[in-house]
Amino acid sequence: MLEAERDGERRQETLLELRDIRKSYTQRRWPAPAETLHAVGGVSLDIQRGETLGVVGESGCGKSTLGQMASLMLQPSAGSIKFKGTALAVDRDGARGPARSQIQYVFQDPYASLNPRFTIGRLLEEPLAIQRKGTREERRRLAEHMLERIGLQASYAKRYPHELSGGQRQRVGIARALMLRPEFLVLDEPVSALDVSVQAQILNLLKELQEELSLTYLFISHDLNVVHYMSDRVAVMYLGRIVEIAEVDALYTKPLHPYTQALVASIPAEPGSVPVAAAVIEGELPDPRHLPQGCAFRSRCLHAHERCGQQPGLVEVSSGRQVACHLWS
Amino acid sequence: GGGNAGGNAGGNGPSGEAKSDTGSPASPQTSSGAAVEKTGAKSDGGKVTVLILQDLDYLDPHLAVAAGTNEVLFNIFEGLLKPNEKGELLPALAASYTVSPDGLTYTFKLRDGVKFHNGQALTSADVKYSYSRLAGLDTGKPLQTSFDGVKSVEAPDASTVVITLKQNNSSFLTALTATVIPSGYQDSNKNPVGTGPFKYKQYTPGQQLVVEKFADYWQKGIPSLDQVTFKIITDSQAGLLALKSGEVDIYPRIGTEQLQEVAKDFNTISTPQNLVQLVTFNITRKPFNDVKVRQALNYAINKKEIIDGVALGKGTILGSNLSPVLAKYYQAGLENTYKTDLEKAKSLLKEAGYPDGFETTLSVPSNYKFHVDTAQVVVAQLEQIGVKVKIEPVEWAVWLDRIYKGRNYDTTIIGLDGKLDPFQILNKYLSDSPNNFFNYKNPEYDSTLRAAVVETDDAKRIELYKKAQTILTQDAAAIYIMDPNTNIALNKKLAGYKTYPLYVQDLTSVYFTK
Amino acid sequence: MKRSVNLTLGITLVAILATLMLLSLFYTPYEPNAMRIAARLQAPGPAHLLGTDNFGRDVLSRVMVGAQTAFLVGTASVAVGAAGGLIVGTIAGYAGKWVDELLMRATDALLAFPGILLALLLVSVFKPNLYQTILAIGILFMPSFARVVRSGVLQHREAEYVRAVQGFGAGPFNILFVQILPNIASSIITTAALSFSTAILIEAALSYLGLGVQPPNPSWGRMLNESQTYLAKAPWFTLAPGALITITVLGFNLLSDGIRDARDRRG
Amino acid sequence: MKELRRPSTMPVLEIRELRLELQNGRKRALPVVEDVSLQVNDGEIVGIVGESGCGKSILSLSVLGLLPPAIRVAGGEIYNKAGQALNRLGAPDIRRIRGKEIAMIFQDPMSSLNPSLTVGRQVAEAIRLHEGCSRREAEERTVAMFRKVGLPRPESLLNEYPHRLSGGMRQRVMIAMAVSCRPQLLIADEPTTALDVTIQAQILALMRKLRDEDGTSILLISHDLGLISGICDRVLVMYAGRIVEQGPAAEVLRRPSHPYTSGLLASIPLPSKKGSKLTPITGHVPALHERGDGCLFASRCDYATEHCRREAPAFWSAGVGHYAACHLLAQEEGGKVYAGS
Amino acid sequence: MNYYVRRVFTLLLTVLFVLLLTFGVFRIIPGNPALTILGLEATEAQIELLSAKLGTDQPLVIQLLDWFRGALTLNLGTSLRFDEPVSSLIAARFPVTLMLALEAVAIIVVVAIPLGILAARRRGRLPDLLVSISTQLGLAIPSFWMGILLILLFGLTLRWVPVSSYVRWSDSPLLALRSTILPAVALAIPQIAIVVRYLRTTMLEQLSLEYVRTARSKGLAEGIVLYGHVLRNALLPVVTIIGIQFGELLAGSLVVEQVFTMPGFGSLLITAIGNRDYPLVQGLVLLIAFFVITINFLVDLSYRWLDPKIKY
Ligand SMILES: Nc1ncnc2c1ncn2[C@@H]1O[C@H](COP(=O)(O)OP(=O)(O)OP(=O)(O)O)[C@@H](O)[C@H]1O
Ligand SMILES: Nc1ncnc2c1ncn2[C@@H]1O[C@H](COP(=O)(O)OP(=O)(O)OP(=O)(O)O)[C@@H](O)[C@H]1O
Ligand SMILES: [Mg+2]
Ligand SMILES: [Mg+2]
Repeated sequence: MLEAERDGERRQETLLELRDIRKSYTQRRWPAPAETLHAVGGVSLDIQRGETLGVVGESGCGKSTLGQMASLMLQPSAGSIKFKGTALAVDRDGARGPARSQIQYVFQDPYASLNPRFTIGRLLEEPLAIQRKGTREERRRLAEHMLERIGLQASYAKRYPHELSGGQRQRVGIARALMLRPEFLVLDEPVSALDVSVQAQILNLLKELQEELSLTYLFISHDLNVVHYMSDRVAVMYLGRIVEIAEVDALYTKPLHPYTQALVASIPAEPGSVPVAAAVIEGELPDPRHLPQGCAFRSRCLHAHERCGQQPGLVEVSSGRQVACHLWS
Repeated sequence: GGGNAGGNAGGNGPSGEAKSDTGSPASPQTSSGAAVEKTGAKSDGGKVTVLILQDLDYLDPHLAVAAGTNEVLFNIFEGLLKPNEKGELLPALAASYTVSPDGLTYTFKLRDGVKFHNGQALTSADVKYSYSRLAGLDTGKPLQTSFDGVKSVEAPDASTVVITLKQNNSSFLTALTATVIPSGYQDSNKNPVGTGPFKYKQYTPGQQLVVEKFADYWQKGIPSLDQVTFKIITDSQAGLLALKSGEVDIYPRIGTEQLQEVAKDFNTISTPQNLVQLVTFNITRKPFNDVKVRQALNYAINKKEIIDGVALGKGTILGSNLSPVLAKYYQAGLENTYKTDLEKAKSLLKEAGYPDGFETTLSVPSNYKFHVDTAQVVVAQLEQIGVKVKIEPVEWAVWLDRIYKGRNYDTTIIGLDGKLDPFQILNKYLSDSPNNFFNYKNPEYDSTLRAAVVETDDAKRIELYKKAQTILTQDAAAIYIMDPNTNIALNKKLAGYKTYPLYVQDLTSVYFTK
Repeated sequence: MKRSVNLTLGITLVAILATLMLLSLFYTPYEPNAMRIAARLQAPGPAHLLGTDNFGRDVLSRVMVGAQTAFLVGTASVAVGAAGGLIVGTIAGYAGKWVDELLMRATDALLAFPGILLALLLVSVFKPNLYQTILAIGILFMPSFARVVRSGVLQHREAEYVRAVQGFGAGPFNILFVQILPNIASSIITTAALSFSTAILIEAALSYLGLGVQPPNPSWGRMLNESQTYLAKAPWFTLAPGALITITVLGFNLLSDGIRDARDRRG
Repeated sequence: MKELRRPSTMPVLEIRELRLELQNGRKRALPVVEDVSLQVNDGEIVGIVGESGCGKSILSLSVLGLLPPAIRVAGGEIYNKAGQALNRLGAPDIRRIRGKEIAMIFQDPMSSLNPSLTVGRQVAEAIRLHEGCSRREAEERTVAMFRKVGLPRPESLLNEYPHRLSGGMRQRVMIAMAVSCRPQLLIADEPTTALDVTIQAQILALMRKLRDEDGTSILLISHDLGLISGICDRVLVMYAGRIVEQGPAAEVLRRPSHPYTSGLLASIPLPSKKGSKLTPITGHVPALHERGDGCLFASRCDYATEHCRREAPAFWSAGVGHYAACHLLAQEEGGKVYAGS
Repeated sequence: MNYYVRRVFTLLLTVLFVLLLTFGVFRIIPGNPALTILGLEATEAQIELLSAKLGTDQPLVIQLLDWFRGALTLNLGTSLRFDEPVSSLIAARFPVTLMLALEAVAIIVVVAIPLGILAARRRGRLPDLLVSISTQLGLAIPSFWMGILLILLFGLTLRWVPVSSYVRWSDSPLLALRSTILPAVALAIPQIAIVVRYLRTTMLEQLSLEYVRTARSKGLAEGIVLYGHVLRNALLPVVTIIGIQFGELLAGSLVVEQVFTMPGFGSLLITAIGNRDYPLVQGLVLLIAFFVITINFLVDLSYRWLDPKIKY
């Protein structure tokens, strides 16, 4: 439906289609009743070819879970995923088939995601080896080529992850994700662990790569500035659900959902501008296992109302803009 | 003998020889005992702790089978007869006895004034009860093998007992050392009551048995000691330490090595003990079914070296299954039959068809260091004639079950404890004996031994027994190694200790010197 | 600083022992089982550097060959334990669910039972000889290896670097053997080195109790047991195997510590 | 005895030409912090920004003598308000200052609290130690502190263990603990880095409230320039163990005078830069052993000259109370050398 | 709850497993209890008679069921060898071992904790080195050999303590202590080494954590930081180790009791195994399993009590 209404000069093509996907974790503490945690509850998203869709939200709201499901690494509890119009099946160990190599995931912590016992070269060749692509020699050449592309000398192929700086490791992480020539990358907080100067280098690199390889990004971050800088559209998550989704500028200049408003208000001021206002929302995220009935944001919302006892649906309020809040329905 | 008989053989096995030739049980004071070199003035009373190597199995003397139990109960109980230090049977509870000419009827006159520890006087009813129980006359299942030839036990009057046998059996007398308990007494296992010089005081399983002097003992003036504690210490090293630290006064069956170590500070005794240590063959198995092989192995063994190696020279070389301790029946000279001769051994092997030797397994009860040590020397010696022997240590329980009863083995080493009567020693070789774990079969041997046991003429009987020994040697039924000495270390203050050709500890004659 | 001392010392001790053991395969001053009763219990001297035992056997030759037994018992039982533990651990860790539950309860059960006691029971089941002893000790080690492997597998299975290769479509074989195992190898090796010394201690204790390796094959535990009788008279007889056990255990403990330290430092 | 006092008692903290060295085995000692001078005045919030590893935490730890064993003060002085040289005080004396006069909070509220003691006890402990009051009284004051830092249901919180609290609550507990004895100076080492944006804003607001209501001076350490700009009066920019620029926050951020500060600002993906490329500083911060003579930023600086590589720059004035250590300033302004405060 | 249910389940499984093991094991291996009791001179009749009396002539399953039926009603049967209820034999022997183990635990706690703290505080210095050397040795020397050396030194050379006369605690606590101190020490030494090493590591681990810096920044004295804050956390895992050790101590006493000839359950067990005294072996095994498990359980409880992070 989202696709249908979009007006645009360039032809839109939906690359990835998530329909009402959910992920819940059940803990059995027998004989106490089982507790279910809905890490992601009913998210539908369409990701267009060539765009960058930003995802923001507080820690624990399900960004990574969503990202992993979108990158076929995690089996959703419910819902369907279509890639280029084809429905995909994901099992416990992730998906198989051609989509596997076309969708890649980049981890936040580049150190933890690189096997400490492998050299950078081997790490880069690994995806090809697993997919049985190319000869050993071809793989090696490809890896070296990729190293240079991300701004590291070929000699780095012989080093180990612990010999690299954080920024360099993240470059390797990205390079490895690109080895299988994917079309779609899920970037899960790729710059959160880095200093601003290095962060800027990586952001530049990501932009360049996107252009060059016509990549589509799902860009996850809790840094609103970074998301703003990178994204075409932004989805705001709160406790497992998307509460607002909009074109990036619209979202930052005129946030609609009270939570989005709070987020935007807490962005540190630009240097030289007026200092931050007092905290906009009180309290903290409720325990995800014991969510309030209805709208999850109810407990912290200034506009909370009786109707909020019912879960608001995500509705389109203007072109390309959806909000899940009773204020807007 | 129980498991321990075989086991503690060697440095510590049954019996010994009394050097003194005085000493009926009735005159213990005069016995100097083998132990006593210098006799200080006697001082009555006192408490003594004796080390014993294993726990007791039963306090009930009729149920007790373990030699280690009987050696202790010897102090509490008595039978109609009682052996002296030479193994001669002397009247004890019986004042006198007669045997009918056909050897079937034994008539005993009981001694007057004998009391049980509970104060009750001894009557013929007690003897009848006790011996009937042992013979299983009510149950049909004898409690002791030596009583299975008993037809009846009668008590015609209060001081007379008449025992009738089914068959003439010259070895029956030794059975009469079996203990007498009060008639109808059922509580023997909890609170044993006997007529012996010491009475039961207290028993703590795994730790100790305490007995105290029985004031009303029928022999006046003995025992000298007030109390004796039999302390159970199963580890020889710990035993040694206990001895050195003074926690035990008497350490019987102490290892030879240890004996030497303590010789300076303690009185020591070392005497043959009427035990036969031997390597047996499973004679029905190849190649042991060939007498030449058995003889070859005999020739290969250097018994002197074994005695030197494992018993520090304290042992007597044997040639057959009888210890020279039983001098009366001992066939001297057999020990020279197979003088070590490797060439002869090799040529015999070759004749038997094993020019390059063969491989076999020597099973050894693993918890008996003496046998394990012996096995190591035997293996080394046999290797010289090309016989490769693998030592297989087996638990005692396994040895009994698989080897002794099951007869499932190649060769084994064991110590067979001696009895007072040669028949009871030699009967294992009878082809139909349930205990013939050698699988030895020789009709001539069978008839010789059977003739011996019914022979009433002493001289003839002795000849028959000697012949039986010779047959065993010539058949090389086993490799008879030695009768290892038994060693005792005693506190220097103690005197009067007597050794027996039996597995007993007699504390009756022991006393403190001033 | 101190850490590398552990490793260096451990490696040195183990290397010395290994050399002694290897040397004994080709050369010993005397034939280790050759008896010379006449020369029994001789004090250390030029002829017998470590003296002789109660059969006049050369103690040095016997402890040298004893090193073979020690290394055999150690290596083989660790191999048995590690192999079993590896199988059980990977299955439990990878399969999860009830398979894991079942296997882990079983290993818990084994672990809940004190080591020597279990070894004692196991040795009584089998016969008391070298191979059965090895088997018994090996079984004893299985649970601890299984645990190490399982927790390693569990821990690393969820690790990002494993999730990452899963993202490239890696199958279970690749994940287990190419990715995870090399990463838990050092904890397996640590456990192995520690188990090695435990094996030697258990073998010694079993031999002390009269179970264990059969004579006349020299084993340090057995020699210690045999030397008991001659403690006062021939202390060298007890000191040689005792010291060797101590040194070996020390060496492998240090090695184990050293490896662990090295790993910690890197992590 | 050496005279430790200093006549003037103006700033609550003054650091003079501090040099901290890392003693690594038998190797040559490496400077971690070099030639750092700063002061924090009464009621002032001073920020220190700089990239990871530039020595911010080590510098802050040195104030209360909490340096890790490998690092020691190799030169310079640290004075408190009373003019005592903190770096020379004996253990008992410095302990009287810790928590009482100068308090600290740390980056990670998860691991900075003892997991096995109730938060109530951990706060009350400090109060009892420094104020010598009874257990009850300390408890009451703890409850009051909890209320003050905005913790919900403070009474029942006393008996909670840290792991039962959320990150934001824990950081509030840390703050309550730190300010419970009304310290003159609160040193906060990245107090919000581990927290969510909305919580971050709450914590910063709380810190400002403390300053406004109690007059507590705050030394706030962060790597986030944006965050610093919002709350600090003055800001110091650190690079590789040295202060390279300092001045009023607004001034430094609007008109950065050191190429490093400009570079940092250029790296931030501010909304205004959307669509254009960021212009980050190239290369990376030199590690301790890579630091040579001259300006440490020279290797990453677009304007670096031979002079920069040879000689470490002194501070040059770049405005009122605004200084930067860069040779460029000398060329531009020909101003006079400024050597510390 | 779930946790405890699982725990208890594990325990039961463990006990069952161990019992089946011993039961099976002892009936597979050769060795007839009646024969073992009766020895070389036994007649077939005697053996049969005794087997019938002992019940060892019954089919295996029947024996097993009988035993379990008894065990459920806390009736562990009668020792084949001693003809006494297993429970009373155990009652006579077990206190000896238990006291020995408790004494060893006491020694471990008293010696190891200060040493562990010392080593951690003086990390890399002389005390640390000395502690490290002695713990390494403590781990490497076989405990029975250690026992023998101790006897040689204290029992024979110095004559400070008796070497093999066990005195019961009920008779004279003081003498009992004297007579059990050496075995307890021999038993404790390797375990002390383990605890010291472990405690040192956990102390160092804890000392490097940030809360320590927080505590110091409050102005707390070093002693309070160490004992009030760090030790508590560092001891947590050590408690588990000590719990596990208790089982090892019970097992270790098997050998040490042999060296010091103490009438504990260790020697009883070895005799019982040798005698194929199934009911006794099983009773003892059950007892050990029960103890080990209970101790582990208690340790777990205390762990949960000490560590606020674990609830339920
Ligand atoms: N394997 C799992 N088992 C149980 N709960 C899980 C699991 N993985 C995630 N969760 C829970 O799901 C929720 C969402 O987690 P997720 O990692 O997706 O959040 P996030 O938005 O990425 O947070 P962050 O910003 O901290 O990375 C959290 O409450 C988390 O605790
Ligand atoms: N305990 C220590 N031992 C050795 N070196 C240390 C230690 N602590 C810090 N350092 C070194 O001191 C330098 C400064 O570290 P510091 O922690 O002060 O940096 P920082 O500016 O706080 O960085 P971050 O933003 O990552 O917290 C770093 O190079 C670091 O490697
Ligand atoms: Mg995440
Ligand atoms: Mg820091």
